Parts: sequence; C-alpha cells; structure tokens
Amino acid sequence: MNSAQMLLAAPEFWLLVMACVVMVVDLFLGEQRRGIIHMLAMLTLIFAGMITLRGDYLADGVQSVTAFNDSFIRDRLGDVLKVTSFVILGLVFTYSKLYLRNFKMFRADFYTLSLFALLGVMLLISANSLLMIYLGLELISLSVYALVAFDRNSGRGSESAMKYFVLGSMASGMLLYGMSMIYGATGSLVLTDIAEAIRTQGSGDILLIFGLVFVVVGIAFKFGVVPFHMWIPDVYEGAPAAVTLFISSVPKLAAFAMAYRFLSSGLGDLHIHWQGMLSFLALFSIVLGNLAAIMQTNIKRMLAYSTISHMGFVLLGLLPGTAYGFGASMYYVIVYAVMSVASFGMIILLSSRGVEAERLEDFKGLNQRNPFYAVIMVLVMFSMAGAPPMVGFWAKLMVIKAVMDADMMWLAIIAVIFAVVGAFYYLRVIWYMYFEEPENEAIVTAPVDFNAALTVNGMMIIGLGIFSSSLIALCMTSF
Amino acid sequence: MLTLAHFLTLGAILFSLSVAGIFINRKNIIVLLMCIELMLLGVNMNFVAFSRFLGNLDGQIFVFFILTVAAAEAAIGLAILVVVFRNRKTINVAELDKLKG
Amino acid sequence: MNGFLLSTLIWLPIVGGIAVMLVGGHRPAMARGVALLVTMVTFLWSLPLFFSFDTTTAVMQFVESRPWVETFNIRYYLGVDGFSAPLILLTSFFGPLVVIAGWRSITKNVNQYMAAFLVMEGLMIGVFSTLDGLLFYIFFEAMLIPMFLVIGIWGGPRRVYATLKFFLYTFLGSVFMLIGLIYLYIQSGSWNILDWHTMPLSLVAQKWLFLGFLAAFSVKIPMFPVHTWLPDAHVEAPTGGSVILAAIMLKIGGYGFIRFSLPITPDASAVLDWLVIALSLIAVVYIGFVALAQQDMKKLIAYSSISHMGFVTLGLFVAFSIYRNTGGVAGAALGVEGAMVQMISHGFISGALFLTVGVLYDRVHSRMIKDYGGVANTMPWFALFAVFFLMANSGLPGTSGFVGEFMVILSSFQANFWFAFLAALTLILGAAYSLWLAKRVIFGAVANRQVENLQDINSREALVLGILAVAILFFGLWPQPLVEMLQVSVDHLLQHIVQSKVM
Amino acid sequence: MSLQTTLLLIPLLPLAGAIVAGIFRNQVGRAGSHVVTILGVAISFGLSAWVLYQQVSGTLDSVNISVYTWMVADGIRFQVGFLVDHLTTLMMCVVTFVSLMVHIYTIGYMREDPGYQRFFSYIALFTFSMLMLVMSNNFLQLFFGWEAVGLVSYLLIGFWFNKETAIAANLKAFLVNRVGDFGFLLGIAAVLLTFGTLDYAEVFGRANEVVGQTLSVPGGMEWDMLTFICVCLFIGAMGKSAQAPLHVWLPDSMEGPTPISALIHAATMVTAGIFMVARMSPLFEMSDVALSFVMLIGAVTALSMGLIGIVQNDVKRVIAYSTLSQLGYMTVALGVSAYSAAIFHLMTHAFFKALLFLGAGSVIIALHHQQDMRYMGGLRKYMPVTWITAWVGTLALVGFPFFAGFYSKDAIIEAVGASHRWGSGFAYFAVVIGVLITAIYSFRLLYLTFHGPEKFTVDKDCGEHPPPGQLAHDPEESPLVVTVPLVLLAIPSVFIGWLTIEPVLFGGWLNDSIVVLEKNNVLAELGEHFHGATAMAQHAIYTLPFWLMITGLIAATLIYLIRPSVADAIARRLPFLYRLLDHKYYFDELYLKVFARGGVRLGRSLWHRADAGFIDDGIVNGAARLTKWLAALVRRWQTGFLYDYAFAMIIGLIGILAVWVAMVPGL
Repeated sequence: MNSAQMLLAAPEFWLLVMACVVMVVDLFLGEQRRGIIHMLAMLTLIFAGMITLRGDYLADGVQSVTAFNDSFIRDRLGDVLKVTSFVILGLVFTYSKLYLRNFKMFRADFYTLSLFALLGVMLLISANSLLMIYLGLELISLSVYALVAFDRNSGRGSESAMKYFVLGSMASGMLLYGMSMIYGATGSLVLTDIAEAIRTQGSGDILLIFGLVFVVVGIAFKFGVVPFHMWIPDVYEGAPAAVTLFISSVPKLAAFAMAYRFLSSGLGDLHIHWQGMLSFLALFSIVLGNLAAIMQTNIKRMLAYSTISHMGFVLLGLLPGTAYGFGASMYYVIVYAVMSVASFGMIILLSSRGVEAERLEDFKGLNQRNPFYAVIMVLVMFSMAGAPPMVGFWAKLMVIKAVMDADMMWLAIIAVIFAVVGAFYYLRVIWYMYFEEPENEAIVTAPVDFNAALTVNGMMIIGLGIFSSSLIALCMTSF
Repeated sequence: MLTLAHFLTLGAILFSLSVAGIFINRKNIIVLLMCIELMLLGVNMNFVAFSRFLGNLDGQIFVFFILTVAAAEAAIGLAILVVVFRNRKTINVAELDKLKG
Repeated sequence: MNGFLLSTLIWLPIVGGIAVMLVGGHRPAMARGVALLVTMVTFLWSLPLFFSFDTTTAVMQFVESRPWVETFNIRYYLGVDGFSAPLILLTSFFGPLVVIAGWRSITKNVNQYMAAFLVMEGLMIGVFSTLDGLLFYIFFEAMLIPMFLVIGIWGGPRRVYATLKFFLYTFLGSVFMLIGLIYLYIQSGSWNILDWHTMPLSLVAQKWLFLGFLAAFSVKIPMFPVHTWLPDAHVEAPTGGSVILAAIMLKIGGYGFIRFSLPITPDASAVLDWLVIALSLIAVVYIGFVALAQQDMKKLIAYSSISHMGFVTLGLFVAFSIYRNTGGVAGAALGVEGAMVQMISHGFISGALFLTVGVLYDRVHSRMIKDYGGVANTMPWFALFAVFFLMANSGLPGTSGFVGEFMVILSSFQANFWFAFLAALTLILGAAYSLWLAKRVIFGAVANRQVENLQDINSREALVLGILAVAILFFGLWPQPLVEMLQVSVDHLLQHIVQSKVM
Repeated sequence: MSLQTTLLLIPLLPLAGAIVAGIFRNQVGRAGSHVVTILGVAISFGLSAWVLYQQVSGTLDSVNISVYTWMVADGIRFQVGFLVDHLTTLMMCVVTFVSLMVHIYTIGYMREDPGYQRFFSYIALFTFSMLMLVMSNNFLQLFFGWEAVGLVSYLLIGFWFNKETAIAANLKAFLVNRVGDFGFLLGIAAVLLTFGTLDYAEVFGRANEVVGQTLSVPGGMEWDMLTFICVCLFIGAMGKSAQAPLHVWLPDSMEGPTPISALIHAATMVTAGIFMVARMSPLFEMSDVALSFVMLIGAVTALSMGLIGIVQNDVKRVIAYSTLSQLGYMTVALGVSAYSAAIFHLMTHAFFKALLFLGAGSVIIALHHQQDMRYMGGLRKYMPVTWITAWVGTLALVGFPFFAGFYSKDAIIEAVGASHRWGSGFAYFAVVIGVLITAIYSFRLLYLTFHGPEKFTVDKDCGEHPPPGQLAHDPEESPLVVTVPLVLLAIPSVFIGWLTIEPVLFGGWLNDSIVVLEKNNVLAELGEHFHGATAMAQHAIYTLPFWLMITGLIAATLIYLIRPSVADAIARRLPFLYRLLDHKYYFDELYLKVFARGGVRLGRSLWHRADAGFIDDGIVNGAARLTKWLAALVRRWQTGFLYDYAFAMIIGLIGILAVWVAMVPGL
C-alpha cells in the first residue's frame, strides 16, 4: 500500500476522520453551541467535495484507477456520484437542522451517523470487490438502522427501525449468499476478475445464475423495489422526517452505484438474465408503487410509495445494459434525490414544534400561507410526476428511451400509463395547497439558510430542466 | 469423502432454516435476531467451503469480515430491541403492526 | 430582429409572468397593469409574423436554431410556416383580451392569475413555433400546468374534479405521443420534425405512430369519444381559462395533426382516415344533439366547440378519400385550408362566446340557462353582441364561422356525399342549439329580479367583445389574407402526404 | 359616377343606414334613424330605377362585375360581384320600391315603439341583404344574401322579444330555413364539384356539357348530377319560399310587426327562392325530373295552403296562407319552365301582397293591435283609404281582369295548361281550383274586416289593456305616412300587370337571364295567342278561372256577408275537414313532436346515457374507480406484520429463482 493509493481514497479518509472528530468535539460542547457541529459537518462536506473534485488521478486516457488490491476503484462515475452525495447531504443537513431544533433532537449523533453512512455510500460507490460492496452496504445499513430509531421515545420510530433491521439483515444475508455463489463460480472477489472469469468460462453455470438471483434480490432490497419494498413505507413513515429525508436521498445513489458495479462491471455478461429479472421488478414497482400511493393520506407514506415507483423507473434505465442506459439510470437517481430532499424539506418546513406535517391536510392552503413555498412544492410535485419542463421529465424521458432501446415497448407503455396514474397523487398535493383553504393560518417561516437551500433546491428542479444539457452530458460521459 | 456439494447443501439448509425462521416465527424478536445470525453462518459455510475447494484464501478473509460485521449488527439489533421494548413494552412480532397500509 | 422574433414571443410573456408573480398579491392593480403591458407588447411584437410573412414559400421562416441538449441532438429549433403563423397570431391576439377580461372579475391572487396566463401564452406560442419534436412535447405538456392551476384555483365549485380530469386526460393521451416521438428519435437520430417528415417508415410503424399521435391530439382537440374532459373543464374554469382553452388550446390538437400525423405518417393516415372521419362526423352530429340538451351555458358552448372541431379533423382527413377517388388532390386543399380557417375562426367565436357568458356570470353568478331570460331587455348592447356571436357560432355567412365550415363541406362533398351530408347537418343542429340558447337567455320577458337589475356591459367589456366581433366579421367578409398565408403550406403538405413513405 | 360605383352604392347605402341607425341609435335619435335609412333606401331605389331605365332604353347591357376576391383557395377564386341583368334589375326595383314604402309606412306603424331605431336598422339591413342576394353573380354571395335575409327575418320576427310566441316563431323560422339551406349548401357543393367554380357565368355556360354526369353516392347509388344539384338547390328554395312541407314557419312569422310581414314575408324575402330557381334556369332546364318535382311541390302548396286560409281568423295569418298559396303558383310556373311567368307573378304579387299586408297593418293600428277578424267588421266607414286600397289589393289577388294579379296568374294557369311535363295535369287542377279558393278567402277577409256589422264595442273606460273586442275610442283612419304608401302600392297593383306583361312574358325582356329549352317553352306557345294586355283581359270571361273566381266571390258574399251562420254550419257538417284545416294538416304538431321535442329528447338521452353515462361515468370515472379499487387492494398487502414482509421477499426470491433456474439450459 503506497501513498498514491491512499491519496486515491483521500475523500473517504477525510470523511472518516471528520466523522470521528465530530463525535469527539460534541463531547466538549454545551447544548447552546451545537451549531458548531452543524458547521463542522458542512465544512466536512465542502472539503470532501473539493478533495474529490481534484481528480488529478485521471491521466491522459485513463478512465479509472484501482487501489487496495483492486478492491477500490476511483473513476469519473464515482466522483460524480460522490459529489452529488455531498451536495444532497448538505441540503439534508440544512433542512434537518430546523427539524432537529424543533423536535429537541439536536444531537451530534445525527451528524456522526449520517457521516458514517455517507462514508458507506462512498465506499459502495467506489467498490470494486464483493467485500468492499458488503462493507459499504453494511456501513450504510448499520448507521441508518440507528438513525431510524433516533427518536428514542417514538413507538413508531422504533417499530420501523426493528422492521428495517430485520428485513435489511435478511436482505444482506441473501446478498452475501449470492456473493458466495459467485465467488464459488468464479474464484474471485474482485468484480473485474469475476467478469473476466465469466467471459472465459461462459455464463451457463447454474451456480452463477443462483448467485445472480440472490445478488439481484440484494440490490432490489437496497432500491426498495417490489416485492422487496415492504420496509420502505413503514420506515419512511416511522422515522423522524429528518432521517427519512436522508434515507430517501443519499443511499439511493449508493444503490445505483452498487447495481452498476455489480451488474455491469461484474456480471455484465449475464445481462440477458438480469435484464429479465429487473424488467419484472421494475414493472411491479411502477404499477404497485403508483397504485398504493393513491390511497395514502400520510404524505410521508405517500412519498414512500412514490419512491418505490421511482426506483422502478431507475431500474428501467438499467435494462438495456448499455452505457446510455446506465447514464439514464444515474440521471434518474440523481434527479430523484434532488426532488426527494426538496419534498421532505417541505414537510420539515411545515412541521411545527413537536408535530410533523405528515398529513396531506397539513399542506392545505399553503398558497395563502406562503406562496413562495407553494411554488417550490409545485415544482417538486410536477417534477416527480414527470411533467416538463421540470427535471423529472428528462429523467423519465431518458429511462423510457432506454427501455425502448432494449426493445421492450410493452414495458415502456405500461410505465408511461402508470406515470399518469401516479400523477394523480402528486396533483393532489397541489390541489391541497392551492385549491383548498388553509386549516392553519399560522405564517410559515424558516431560517435564512433553510430558505436559501430550499430556493436552490427548487431552482435545481426547474433550472436543470430548462438547462438540462449539462447534467445529462455529465451522466452520459461517466460511462 | 465430503465433496463441495455437501458443504453447499449444509449452507443452503442453514440458510433456508433461518429464512423459514424469520417468517414462521410470530412470537419473539430475539428469535429473529438469532435467525439472522444463522443465515450469516450459512453464508460463511459457503465461503469457507468454496475457499477451501478453490484453493483461494479470499473467501476465508471475507468470512472474518462477515463475522465482525455480524457482531456489530447484533449490537445494533439488540439496541433497537431495547428501544422497542421501552416504547412498546413488548417484543412480540405480531404486535409490531402500528405501521401498515 | 427577425432572428429573435419567435424567441422573444415565447420568452417575453414567460419572463413577464414571473415578473408579475413577483409583484406580489398585495398590489393587484400593478399586476394587472404589468400583465396588460406585456401582452400588448407581445401582440405588437407578433405582428411581423403577418406583415413580413412570405406567402410564396412553404419553407420555414423566422428560423432560429441552436443546440440545446447535444447528447440527444435536441435543438432549440423554431420556425413558422403558413400553419403556425396564424395560430401564433391568434394566441398573441388573445393575450390582452384575456387580461382585460379578468380585470375586475378576478379578485383573488391577481398576480398569480395574470402570471399563469402570461406563462401559458408563452408556452402556447412555443408549441406553435417549435420544430423540434421534444421541444414541442415540452411546451405541449408544460402548458397544462398553468391551466391546471387556473381552473383549480379560480374555478367553480367542482373545479378540482374538472381540473384533475383535464390534466390526467391530456397527460394520458400525450404520453403515448411521447413514446412515438422517442421511437422516431431512435429511428432517425434526430428530433427535427422536418427530418421526420421525410424519413421513410414502414407501414406498421406508421400505424403505431399514428395511433400514438391520435391519442394525444384527439384528446386535445377533442374528438369523440375522448372529449368528456372538455365540458367539465370549461364549466368550472374562470372566464379567461375557458377562453384560452377554447380559443387556443384546442387548436393545438388540430395543429398537431397537421404538423405530426399527416406528414410523418401519411400512409397510415391514408389507411386509417376512415377512423378519424367517422369520429369527426360523430362529433358533428352526436355532439350537436348533446349540445341541444344542455342546461348550462358554458357546457353548451363547450359541446358546440367539440362539434366545431369535428370539422377540423374532417377537413384534414378528407384529402385521402379525394386522392383515392380522383388520383389528385384538387379539392383537398380546400379541406385542409378549411380546417385551418375553422380553427382560427373558432378561436375567435368560442373565445367571444365564453367572454359573453363571463359577462353574465360576473353579474348573476350563475351559468344555468334557467336563471336567465329576457336579458335583452336590460342589456341591449350585450344582447347585440351575444346574438351576433351565436349567429357566428351557427355558421352564418359573413362571419368567420361560415368560412371554415363551408370550405370543409365543399371539400368533403368531393370525397364522399355522405361526409358532406352529415357534416352539413351542423347547419341545422348548430343553429338549433345556438339560437335556442339565445331564445332562452337573451330573448323573452324579463325572467326574474336578477335579470331586471342587470347593468349593460361597460366600456371595458364592450371593447373586448367589439374587437372580437370585428375580427369575426372581418374574416367572414374577407378571409383571403388568412387563406393566402395558408395556401402554399397547404399545397406543400398535400403534395407531401400523397407520396408514400413506406420503404 | 361610374357604373361600378352606382351598383356598389345600391346595396351599401341601405347598409350604411342600418349601421347608423343601429350602432348610433342614441346619437341620431328616432327621427335621425328614419331619415338616414329612408334616405339610403330612397337613393338606392332611385339608382335602381335609373339602371332599369338605362336597360329599358337599351343604353346598358347586362353587367357582370367583380367587386373583390373573397378568397382564392385550392385554385378556386371565390368572388364577391354583381351580375346585373334584366332579371336582377327587375328584382332590385321591386325590392327597393317595396322597401321604401315599408320604410315610410313604418314611421307611422312603429311610432310608439321603444325599439324604433332598431327596427329601422333591421329593415335597412334587410334591404342590403336582399340586394346582395339578387345582385350576386355567384353562388357564394347568393348563399350569403340568402342567409343574411334569413338572419334579418329572424331578428324581425322576434322583434318584440318579450312575446314568447314571437321568439318561438323566429327560432322556428330560422331552423326551418336552415333545413332548406342544408340542401342548398349541398347543392352548392355539388356545383363546385361538377363545374369547379361557383361563378354563375361559367356554371351556366357549361351546364349542357355536364348532362348525363352522375354523382356516385356510396351505398351503390348513381344519381344524375344535374338533377341532384337542382333538387338540392330547390330544397333551399322550399325553405326560403315556404313550400310544403317546409312552409310551417311562414304563418308563425306573422308574430313580427306588420311592416316586415309585408316586406319580408310577402313581397321580397320569401320570393328569393323563386328568384333563385329562375336564375338557375340554365341548370333546371337540363333536368326534367327536377322540374317535375318543383312543379308538384308548388301545386301541392298552392292548393293546400289556400284551403287553410279559409278557416283562419287572424287577419295576418289569412294573408300569410294566401302568400303561401301564391308562392305555390310561382313555383308551379317554375316547374313548367315558365320562369318569366313566375317572375312576373312575383313582381305583381310583391305589390299587391305588400299592399294587403300594409292595409291589414293599418287596420291593426286602428284597432290597437287586434288582429282577430272576429272582432272586426264594418271598418270601411272609419277607414276609407284603407278600405279602398284593400279592395284594390284583393281584386289584384283574386285575379280580376285588368288588375295586376290577373295577368300574372292567368299566364301561369295557361302555361301549366300548355305544359306536357309529367304531372302537369295535377298541377293544372291545383292552380285552377286554387283560383276559387283564393277568391273565397280573399273576399272572406275583406267582408269580415270592412263590411258587415261591427263586432267590437267602444267603451271609454275599458282601461289600458282592454279585453278583445273592446276599444277605448272609435277606430280612426291611419296617418299619412301609412296611407300614402298604401296608395303608392295600390297604383302598381292595378297597372303593373297591364303595363309589363308584354315585355316581361312575351317580349323577351328576361331572355338575357333565363334559358328555356325549345321543348319546354310553354310561354312561347302562349305568346302565339297573345294579342295585347287589353285583349287578354277581355278574353278572360271566356275562361274557366274567371268564372271560378266569380263563383268564389259569390260564395264568399253569400256565406260571410249575407248569411254568416252558413260558415259555422259547414264547419259543423264537415268536422273532419274543418279540424284538418284548422290544425293546418297537423304539420306543426308533427314537427314539434318529432323534430323539436324528438331532437331535444334524443340529445338528452345521448347526453345522459352515452356521454355522461357510458363514456364519462362508465369509462372515464370507471377507470378512476378501478384504479382506486386496485389501490385499496394493493394497500391491504402492506399488513404491517414483519413476517408478511419477509414472506413477500421470500416469494420474490423463490419466484425469480424458479423462473430463471428453469430457464437456464441444461437443467
């Protein structure tokens, strides 16, 4: 192990150090000065971003560099996803601060656990071996289990944490089981070697297929697609809004990275098999997610089902197994993360002291209470529904094209039909905000940094839709 | 002579037992945690067996990691269990149904 | 200046809309003023489309083209021909009218109302001026958003149902078109509509594409049997919303047929023309009868719109029958031009009718026919306008309502006697529902106290209605300027669609 | 002043008057409105007369000019232009003259009406529209004028829009006319298809080239193109000229003020159909089938409508049915190719029927808007001028020798008699019997109104709205503005026939407009026996129609003047016939039930069942309900139990395993 390799992983190291620092610093801070923790966490993200963006490892023509016995890979894709994670997490922290303050939960644990989870995300993004994937995944999962139960006095929180924990552990058990099969079939843990082995020995091995099925299940659970989605609604609803905000955004990026690394770098030659599996998972997710969301009255739960359907759309992009498809998928997942933080940010905004604004009714008459926030929410909702010119439209457009590239016209048609079904519940939020009288006349306000973040977030949703070419190009050139 | 197939079968049995345990057990959360550990053991069995028969140490290293992570996982699992019990005064799986629909 | 003309027309109202929004809800007068100013400037700015328009060529004019999303070869590509230029002018013409119409009747969130209309105006102009398939779709869909809000916020009691229905219906139709557009992109590697026009396609592919386009445009226009969103939307929408919906949004469906269905899938259009024609004729006759039974003025006008738009689709698709009968396209141009004239004219007339209903609604707050009677006694000037517009609606020669119908009937007679026979029934049905409405609302003895206390239209209302009346009369007495704009483009289209694109 | 300007001014002056009186009604005031409109129409009449004079004197040929291009579409030039030949000039003069008379008369008739300016605006607008119709040189403008006069008729019938009957009548009038226009428009479309142009000159010029062309109608039919065109165009004429069975609107149109009954519903607009067929004679001549159709429709109308006139009690309705019957005469004349005779009768009829209507109006004013003849009688001593002019009009109507109506009607009867067209026997019977009937209802009207006992009482204190038959003061003769037009109309009612029969019918005055094939030319046959107008009148006593007319006169005198009880007795004896006539052959009931109510009921049922029921509630909302039901179903799967969640995952796992392991080859 030389210093060059260490440098490749510099962002991860920085984050590890800082997570520990945050943990320790908290010991010396009184209740009033907790703000410092927030500042520290934000600085961590900013510096992590700067370190990641140096990108001087990429010499001419070099696409990627590995380290730590090929377990760790540094490439453009990883950098993009990581930087996106930092940005998203920055928004998450900004939004969460208000929530944590309001709910008297402003403790450093939130930041520490989130940063550790982010570390897991980064490892997963950069993983090039089964072991690294597992470690990254578990680092995320363990942190998030704890985060879900962050509100120690909440019965719902602890219940959902328990459910998440059991199901999550089971899913990682299955993933591991699949990994063991793949290891057995190919004799290696390194994804590139696995790919090489499959290429030489062919893809007909039953062990490999078994392994693939289990791996796909593991990935599907991470995404939360049907029928491995059951945890999502309960966790989204049970966890504190700040935590849901986190769960719904950054880990999805990791899930995409994991899917890409596994399915393309490792098991690319099994494309014909996993394409079929994923197409059904995607189909079920889109259909069931959109249907179930219609009946929800709890907006967090509704967004959970919406997430399920969005993840179905992300899977659509993976189907053709081409660089274009992965690019589309990645674009979708990034866009989803942006929209998702904005929507949960709105929930946090509307939550008053000690009561989460999780009922749809809480959004009633928002336009009268504060038109600016209502506009932001309109942008978010239309974007989620996939209406142009919002960025969500481009995401849908790209994955639908990917499906059509894969010659699955039927799936494309079903997907768009259910996108329309899904539009209903997004529209319902707008309906409540604009067409109904408010239940609660209290003026909605938020701190400056919150407002700034929300504005930026909203501008991203419309701005990236109108000036869409840069982000699309970024995603496309990552593969 | 024990072949790879024997070990794999054992792993599969362990795995299936644990999976079955997770959804057949409707009483106690502790049993769920045990099932999860059992599942990891089944996986470990696979890894070690493959490692042995492939003559490649990577699998055994992986097992060490799994064991370590399993320990952490168990710790968190138990911590959550405590929280659940504190809030709900029960660790009955069938009573964890406040969140649904 | 011409280099940015279309862009300016699109973005000026949108930026103006955002500006109006930022004015804030507490300064309604300023919001109105800014909105009026912006729409007036937009209208004036659009006039070169008429005066500098070259009527001797079918190639696109006022072209702007620059790359937008290079990854997909999507371009910001604008241009107009004889089909789109009149529709853009129609749109910008209605901008100030709608603002004036909502001057007093909208009191809640004035800035948002005006902003929604301005943004919508920009987007609609975008729809008509873009030549990039995806950009078209974006404008086509984005337009729904302000309309959704307009109906939902300022609408009547069942506004939520109506606006959701409006949005979802249209959205559902248009996603099929989106799939078609993506397919075309995959096949051609380009989003350029003009490239798609010349691209060879198999008959099977064309049929699917045709059905995809049909799904989108038949909902928009709307055609039987996917028309049921329209009466609800119209009834619940505020006056301005109804006006824009009827005057311009419906035209986007017809424009879509002209820009997409006919030239991109000519062979499929030729094979499936019976479907469109049958639905059009059903629209004319069946919807005519349904309109007769309406009790709600706005609903009646909405149904009448559906019936009139049947002429548009009929006129566009009789060309194939004529070609089959005679081997030439003589007489077909009359149908296509008639369809276009009908669209423009219906824009004026339906807009005017919704404005007249709006005038009554502002005073009595009812749209039900039975709440009126003898309005002419208390509002003579209003009655003059209303009867004139209703007459125009029933296709009286000398008004623009006659021209399009006349041309389409003439053309469809060349295709098939029965087409013309059924289409001409509108002469009777259209007069029946229009004039029966006049009888029950305008004429008769004063029906109740509310009618007795009605005030005649004020100068603001008279201005709006008067401008529309002049426009209707003008194009009725002299449609030549409009037809002249169309002529070359129509000929070009017809030459194009009778040539098979099958490889 | 160039010819083009002159011709433009003729229609545009009334239009200008209409606009001034209508839009600036408050600025110009009551007097201003009638001054401008009368001025406009008067100049228009003067110019028309000048054109006529020039044509009579031979300094002016028929003129065909284009005013502007309406549009050029698909290579077809649609124009607005004037074709001023002898036929047109004749019509122009009739229209502007009658219109002028009516304008003047209106000053008196509408004196107290609050809608004074509006009325003048409308009738001036009507004059414009009618002139556009008759002066047109193409089908498009013809249709424009056609519909425009319909519009004004609609507005004028419903002039008193507070009267429920009036606004029902105007709706009915417009819709029935639209039924005719429906055919008319199809006819125009067929013309365009056949000739590729809508210009009269070109169409007529090529009419004989298209003989034998057929129209393929899907459904396996081949129709003769010219017959189709002619029948379709004639359907339009049936609507406008109120031929059975599209006649139902005309009697109801009497709800409008009397001046317009005279102008529109007697003298001019309703004769537009006659004019149109005459104008289209080059086409109609090519189709014997169409001409037979025209003739039979006319014959039926002439006979049946006259019969109804006998039993009506409303003075205006009697005249209206008389108009229907006379229009039937004109139509019959068209059908036997005696176009000139039809136009001739049109002209004479315009004068004497306008006169009769205005006379009736004068009576109505005197009796304070009482129109029921059962409350009249004995008015001759109160209103001598009206009485005398009414007699003139009646004599003209029944065809008393030397009066205008005699010449025109007799020419028609003779022409029908001379015709060999299929069905002309029936037509001849109808027109001859019609003479008797005409005489009966005409003299009945005269007697009941002006002669016999007074059936009204004068009561000074009967209040603002007296019951029928009561008046606050004695009836008085109408003012000069009313009586002068009566007199001015009475003069041509007497002399115009005697003066013009020779040039119009036999002198070839209309030869530049009307084409008659040699084999159809019945008028030429008559012309051989024509030895001057005076001789013709003298010869009348040797003809059947004259004696039928005298029979009618005697019968009417006996029944209505001498023994009024006879009428009731006859009605009692023939209850079926009486009821049939009283209900006007039940046409109204039938139409109301089948078309009006039926249409609305059909619409309602389509709306409720198909539109709102099936499509909207069934499919659209049904899809929403289905989605909701599915959503509820799906939602129930999320039970909240951990083991169910785990179970779902395992099912998913096993499902994928099962499918894919089964798919792998070699297993």
